[in-house]
Amino acid sequence: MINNAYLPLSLTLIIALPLVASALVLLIPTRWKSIKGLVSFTVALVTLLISILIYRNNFSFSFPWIGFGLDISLRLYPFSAFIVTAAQGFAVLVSLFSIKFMEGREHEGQFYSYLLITLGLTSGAVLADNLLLLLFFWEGLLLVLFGMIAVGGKEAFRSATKAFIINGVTDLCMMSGILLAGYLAHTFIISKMNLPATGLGALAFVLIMIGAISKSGSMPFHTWIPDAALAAPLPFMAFVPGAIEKLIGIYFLTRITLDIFKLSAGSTLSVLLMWIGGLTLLFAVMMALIQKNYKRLLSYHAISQVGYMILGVGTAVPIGIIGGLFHMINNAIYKSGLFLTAGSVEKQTGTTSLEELGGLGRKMPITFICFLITALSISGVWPFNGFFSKEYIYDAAIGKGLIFYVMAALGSFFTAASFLKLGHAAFLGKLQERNQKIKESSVSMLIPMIVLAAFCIFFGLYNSVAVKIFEPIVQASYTGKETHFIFNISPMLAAITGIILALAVLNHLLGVKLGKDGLHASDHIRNAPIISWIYTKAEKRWFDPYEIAMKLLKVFSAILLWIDRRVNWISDVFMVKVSYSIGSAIRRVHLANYPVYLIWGILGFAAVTLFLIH
Amino acid sequence: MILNIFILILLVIAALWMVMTRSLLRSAIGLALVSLVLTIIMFRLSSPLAAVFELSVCAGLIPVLFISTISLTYPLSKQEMMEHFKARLRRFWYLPVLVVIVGVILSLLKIKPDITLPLPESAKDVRDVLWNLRPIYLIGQIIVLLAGAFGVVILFKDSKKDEH
Amino acid sequence: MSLLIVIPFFSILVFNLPFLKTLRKAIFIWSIFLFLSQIVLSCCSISPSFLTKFAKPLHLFNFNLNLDGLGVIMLFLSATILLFTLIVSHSFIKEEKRRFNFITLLLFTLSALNGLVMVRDIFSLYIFVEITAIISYVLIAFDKDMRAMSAVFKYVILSTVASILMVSSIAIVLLLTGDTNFTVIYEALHMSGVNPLMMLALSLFVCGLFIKAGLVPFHGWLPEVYSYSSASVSILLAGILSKALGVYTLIRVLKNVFGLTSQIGTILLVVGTASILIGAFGALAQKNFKKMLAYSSISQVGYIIVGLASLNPLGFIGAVFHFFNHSIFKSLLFVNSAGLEKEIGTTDMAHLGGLSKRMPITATTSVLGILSAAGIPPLAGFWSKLLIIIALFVSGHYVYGIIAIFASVLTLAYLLSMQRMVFFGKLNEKFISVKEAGFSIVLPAIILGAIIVGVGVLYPLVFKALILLLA
Amino acid sequence: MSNQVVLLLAIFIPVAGAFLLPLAGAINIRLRNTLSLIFVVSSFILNLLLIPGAIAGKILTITQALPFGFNFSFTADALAVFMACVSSLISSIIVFYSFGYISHYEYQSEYYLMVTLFLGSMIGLVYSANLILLYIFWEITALCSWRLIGFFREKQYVLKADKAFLMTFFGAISMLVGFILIAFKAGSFELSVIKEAFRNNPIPGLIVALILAGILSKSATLPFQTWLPDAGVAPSPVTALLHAAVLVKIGVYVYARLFVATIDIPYIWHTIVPFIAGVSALVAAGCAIVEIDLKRIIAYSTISQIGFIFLGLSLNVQIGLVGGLLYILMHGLSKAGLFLCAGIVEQNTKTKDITKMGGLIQTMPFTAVAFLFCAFSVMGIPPFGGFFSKYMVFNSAVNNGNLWITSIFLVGAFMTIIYLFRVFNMVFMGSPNSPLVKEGSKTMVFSVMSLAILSFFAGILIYYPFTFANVAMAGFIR
Repeated sequence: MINNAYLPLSLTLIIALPLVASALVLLIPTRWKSIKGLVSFTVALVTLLISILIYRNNFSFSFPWIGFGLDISLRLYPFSAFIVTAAQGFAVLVSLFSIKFMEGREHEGQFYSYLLITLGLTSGAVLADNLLLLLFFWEGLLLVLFGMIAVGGKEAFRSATKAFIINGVTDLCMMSGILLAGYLAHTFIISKMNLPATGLGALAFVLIMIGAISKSGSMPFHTWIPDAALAAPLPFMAFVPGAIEKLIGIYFLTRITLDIFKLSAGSTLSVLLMWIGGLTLLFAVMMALIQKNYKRLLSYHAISQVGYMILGVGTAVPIGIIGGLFHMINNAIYKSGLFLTAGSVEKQTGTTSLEELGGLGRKMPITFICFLITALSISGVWPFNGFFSKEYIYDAAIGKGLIFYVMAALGSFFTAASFLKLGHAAFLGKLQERNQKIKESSVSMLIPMIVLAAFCIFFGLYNSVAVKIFEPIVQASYTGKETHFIFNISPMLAAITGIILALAVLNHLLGVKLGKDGLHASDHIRNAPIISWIYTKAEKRWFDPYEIAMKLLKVFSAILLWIDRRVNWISDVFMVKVSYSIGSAIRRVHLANYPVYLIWGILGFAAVTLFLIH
Repeated sequence: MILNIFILILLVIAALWMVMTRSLLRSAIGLALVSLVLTIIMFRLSSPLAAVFELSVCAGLIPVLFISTISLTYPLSKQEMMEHFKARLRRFWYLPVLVVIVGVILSLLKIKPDITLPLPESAKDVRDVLWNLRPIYLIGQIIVLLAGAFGVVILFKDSKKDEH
Repeated sequence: MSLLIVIPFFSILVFNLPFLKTLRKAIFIWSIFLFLSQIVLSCCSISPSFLTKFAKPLHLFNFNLNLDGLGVIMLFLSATILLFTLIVSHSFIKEEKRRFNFITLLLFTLSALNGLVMVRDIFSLYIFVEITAIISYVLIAFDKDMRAMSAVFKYVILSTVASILMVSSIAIVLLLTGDTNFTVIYEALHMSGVNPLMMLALSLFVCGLFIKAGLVPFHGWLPEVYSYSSASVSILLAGILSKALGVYTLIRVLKNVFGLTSQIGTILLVVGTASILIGAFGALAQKNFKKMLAYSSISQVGYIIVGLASLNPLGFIGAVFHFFNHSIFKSLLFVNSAGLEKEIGTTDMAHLGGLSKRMPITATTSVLGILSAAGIPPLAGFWSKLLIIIALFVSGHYVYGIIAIFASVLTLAYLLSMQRMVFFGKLNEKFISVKEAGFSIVLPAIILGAIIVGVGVLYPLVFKALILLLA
Repeated sequence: MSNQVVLLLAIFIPVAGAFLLPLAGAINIRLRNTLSLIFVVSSFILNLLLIPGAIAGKILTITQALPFGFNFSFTADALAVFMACVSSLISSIIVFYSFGYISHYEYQSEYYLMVTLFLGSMIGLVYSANLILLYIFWEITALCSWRLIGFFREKQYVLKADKAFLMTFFGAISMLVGFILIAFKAGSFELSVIKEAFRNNPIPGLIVALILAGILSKSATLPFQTWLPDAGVAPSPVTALLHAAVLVKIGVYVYARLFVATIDIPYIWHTIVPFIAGVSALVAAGCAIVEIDLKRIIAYSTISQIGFIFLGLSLNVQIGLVGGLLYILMHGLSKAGLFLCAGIVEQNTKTKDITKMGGLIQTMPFTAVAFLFCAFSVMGIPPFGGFFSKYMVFNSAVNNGNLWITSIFLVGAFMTIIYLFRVFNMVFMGSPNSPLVKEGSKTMVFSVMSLAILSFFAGILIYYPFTFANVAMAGFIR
């Protein structure tokens, strides 16, 4: 719609506008009630419109910024355009939601400005065609991550630091990976890079992959998300871990697997990816099952859904990749939807721990309905979007190896079970007296939930539309010619998913009967023989790589300090003692009676004469 | 040649005796003895003028001065003298040993003075050498004498004042 | 030239005449005038033209004297150090009588040093060395303090041994060459080639001078004499006396009489480096300020000897320049110690501390002295040490060069510890009432400090003057 | 006025002016403070005047031959002008900061004398083209740092100052021996003559080792690094001046001037130096994680960041050189900021032990934000300047292909993030362990904020320092 002249301007506008607006938001005095929320909402809306307008074009441009390969080059092509628009869409919804939610909380201005900075940097990272520029925007997010979590409250800075350190460390790995890749390919322009995934290339791939999966929050680097869930303000959880991080992380993962390294289907790296995806999937959802807090449960689910996407992309098969990408956008939609429901519950009841919730369905019907839709779509029930993307992933996974399919299936079983438990504990069951007076949350919070629920349904029914969006991406790297993939859901797989869901319902009913109410529905799994040991250890953070790394680091730096003290000992103690002992030896030899001096003199004289004469 | 060596040994013994004797009086006498032996050596080396000066000043004047002042002082008791002797023995026992060692070393060197002794072409008279060729010696001698006298005056003259 | 010896000598006679008692007061002013005129004379005679123009009338008596570059420096140094000793002693010696005696002694030293510097034949060199030695005995024992007496007794024994060595060496030289004039001896010795007797004479003379200079195997007497002699005398001793007797005569004799051969070079190297190291380590463990300075002067004299031993003109210039610098900063440090003795009464560093608050000028000047002694660039000490080190490297003695330069780290160590113990740290309550040393101590300190900084900063001029004088 | 005059003035205004300050101090305090600021700022402006010439690539030389080859010669090429501008900028901020800080203590005129002399000799060293002249300014800085570290006259502190002086003097002596040996081989102390003499043959390893000892002792790298944390006893503008901005950079500059710009060292050294720097970075980062004294932590972090600079300069890769130079600028700015914040915190809470602090962000928001900004720049987080220099240094490490060294420095970078956040949390966040204190004085907070903002804009406007560094380091890779 916009001719090419305006395209460079619009691209820079998408990145620059939110950044400038964020500075503006900080300046607005706190007295004017919710102006900040409105400003961020409008800015997000404007960038959304711009990106929708320029959606169709396939365009890239660059101008030099610094030498040595770091120049600003942005590229708009279907995949990056889609991600940018999706990100802006979520930004609009979350800012709308948080106008009401963040009202009256201190540091509100800071929250909105960080939100806008995140939006700007994400669109910058996605549009960047130069790896270094991507790195620049990517690590910029670190700064904002810390800010947004720390805004949450007094003690929020601990989990903010944890998040910052984990992301900082993995970003540094990614930086060295990028530099290695740039060195091997002699250029940092992504579109021009293609490297063999062997030897140094493999090392580069692994390093970059660490950065990508840690940003998307998968297994080894996930531990900051559950802590942040309690500490950080809820819109942050809905926006960043819920949507944005998944978008960028998986976008970048696909770019390196498809464009830069062109992973072959059976290669070790893709198997590695699939294993990471599978394990994340399984462990995270098992942890989610036993959670007693609405937000922590959702945050663990966010981690497990990433497992699906990584599994999908890891298969390096067209259907798998498209399944993964489709699952990415679906998950973004229903995950942020679920978080928003949690937000409205928290807004009304003031708490998100399941013990104090119950029977809210009658009091907050719309929230309950949106929760129902998003919960069903996340557990992969037929008409909703979760089902189709999971089917594609199952189809690709079963092709690669039964173990992956079994893990995926188990994962969806537990997902369904945990959401049944959550729904039962929060919305059904007996209404607690403290929640008597609550009523439905305000309109401005409900609209985003409803929109997201609608999207779940839309993408469920017209899933072929989504496939058409992702097709050109896969085509460009795989077959190179215009072939249309026709995917049809294999009836056998669909039947198995149906059985799994039924089993989940049965398990839930069994749990309710044993545990007497929705909250303890999962206790029978919790204290099963071996699993309970693992669970108790997990709760005590044994498996948290961050804690292990910190303990190791303490020991390592103690050794280093010892080395430093030894070097100091040499210069402080050893040198001083030696020189003083020699000095006092000379002083002692210096007796007071002169005959000794005389003897020295004569001996000296004898030595000199002997030397001179011979 | 043997005579020279005998006289030299005599000189060394006299010096040692002077240093090691118990009473001050005897060491003053020892000083006179040493200068006497020295004058003999000088005569043998055919430098009469130096020998005469040595005899009159070192053998004569200085020992007389020493003996007169020492005799004025209050003589030490036998027992104190013995202590002094032992103390001195303990401090200087190695002096003779040292002299012997250095003597042995020097003899080992077997310095063969194969130089031809350049006889002084004209036995210049001491007087004109002092006055014409090297007047600086005169000034030097005068300053030395004056400095020595002045030093003694400064250090010891007013010490009497302090006593009473 | 000879007037320089005669005038101070006659002034002693005049002032000591019995009937001229009233004139006694004037001796202080007269001697200051005398020293100042000598300083001015030596400064102007840097340019050779001055000497020829004004030297004529000075030749009243033909004493066969002449003044070369080294002599001019020595004249300047002796005059300045004597001037400062006089000024410092002014506040130390109170009675009229003792002050008069002290000043006459200083005049004696002046005439003796001038004589020593300008003399051209070996026996009169010996005579003037003897005169200075006798006067230094009297000066050291001037305060008749018991420890000073025992120290001077040791010094007398050792320096008489040194004189005996020198006289016997002169006898041998006379035997070999028949004449005592430097140049005559030089030609005669070089014609007759190397013979053991001449070598014996050389070793006798050199060891005599080592004893006088206080280098390592012979340095027994130095620490006690420097630390127990009275404050102003220690300035004179450390500043110029013991160095003039030992080091200057060594340079004169080796350069003009026996000639610097590689054999004597190695001896000097060994003795020099040994004295650098032992001096530095000895000073490190000292608790008394003046004793530490005594050891440090052994070490610095070692540098001069090592500079001389490198046998090339660069080394010679470096050695003489270090001679000059050492006498300046050593007398500065001793002036500071005099200030301490005056105000606090003790130079034992264990009790001192935090004095920079009370005595700022002494503290800053002692910082200047320390840094110049250690050879820190902006100040004079650095340049002379640099020349010596380069000379050592040029003449191929890498090992000695490295030992010498790394010994300056030791020098800095013990001087910094001295500065820390005396001037920095906490001021203990006994010295609250201490105030800055009197004007007569602070003035010399400031002038000496100014000389150090001036020579250090204006190094191009200094180098040109040195090349003019020595090369 | 011609560039020569500007160059000489830039050096000798602070050097000569420093000696006027005690007199001015006797007259009145304000006159002395403003005078010292005028000297430092005027030197900074004069250096700025030299930039256009330097960027155009013109090399300005002044030579005055003196006896024995110790000539009085200066050259102002892009590298020298860059370093001069960096150090004079940071020193002027620090002098401005110390108005507020030093007013509480005595010996102030000695402090101002030494700081101005320090800067003057640093500028002199940067421009000097004769090895002996370079050594003279090198020692004057050691002398000034000795007096500045020993500012508080307690015996313990003076002991630390002496230790620092002795270690740097030991290094300087070995460097002097190296200089003399080079002068023998090349025939003169002039850098230009040396450059010609060693045009194609690298110099023997012994000389490199000797000079390296001096450089390592001055820039506090592994074998000689213990004096830097001990020098934390000095007043904090001094530690900022010494550790962050100027003193440690001298060693790095001489490495760049000698072993990069003038002589090419044998190839083995291009792996030894980064290895030493790597180990030193690791050890220092380890100590910083465990240490509890605020100043010592930041000092250890300086040692570790110096390791990064050496990595950049020593890998013989063009981007590494430019990265190393940029790193000097970025690290100088941000580390000076960290130290000055530490100064404010330490002066108000009267303690250096971070376990006793906490929750200071409530009462000292500006200092906390400035500290965070500077910490981000040291960690290398994008919008700040530190990111670009760190990325370039890592790029050179990767290009050099030595994976061991890259991994050592990667771990070092991880630890940097961890210990900086540990300090930030223990000092500013969390529940207060001791009564909260009010913000520092106006001048101090202003200078700290200006340093934080400078390191932020150094990141945004990276183009200008980058081009300057690029010109400075052009043509040194043979």
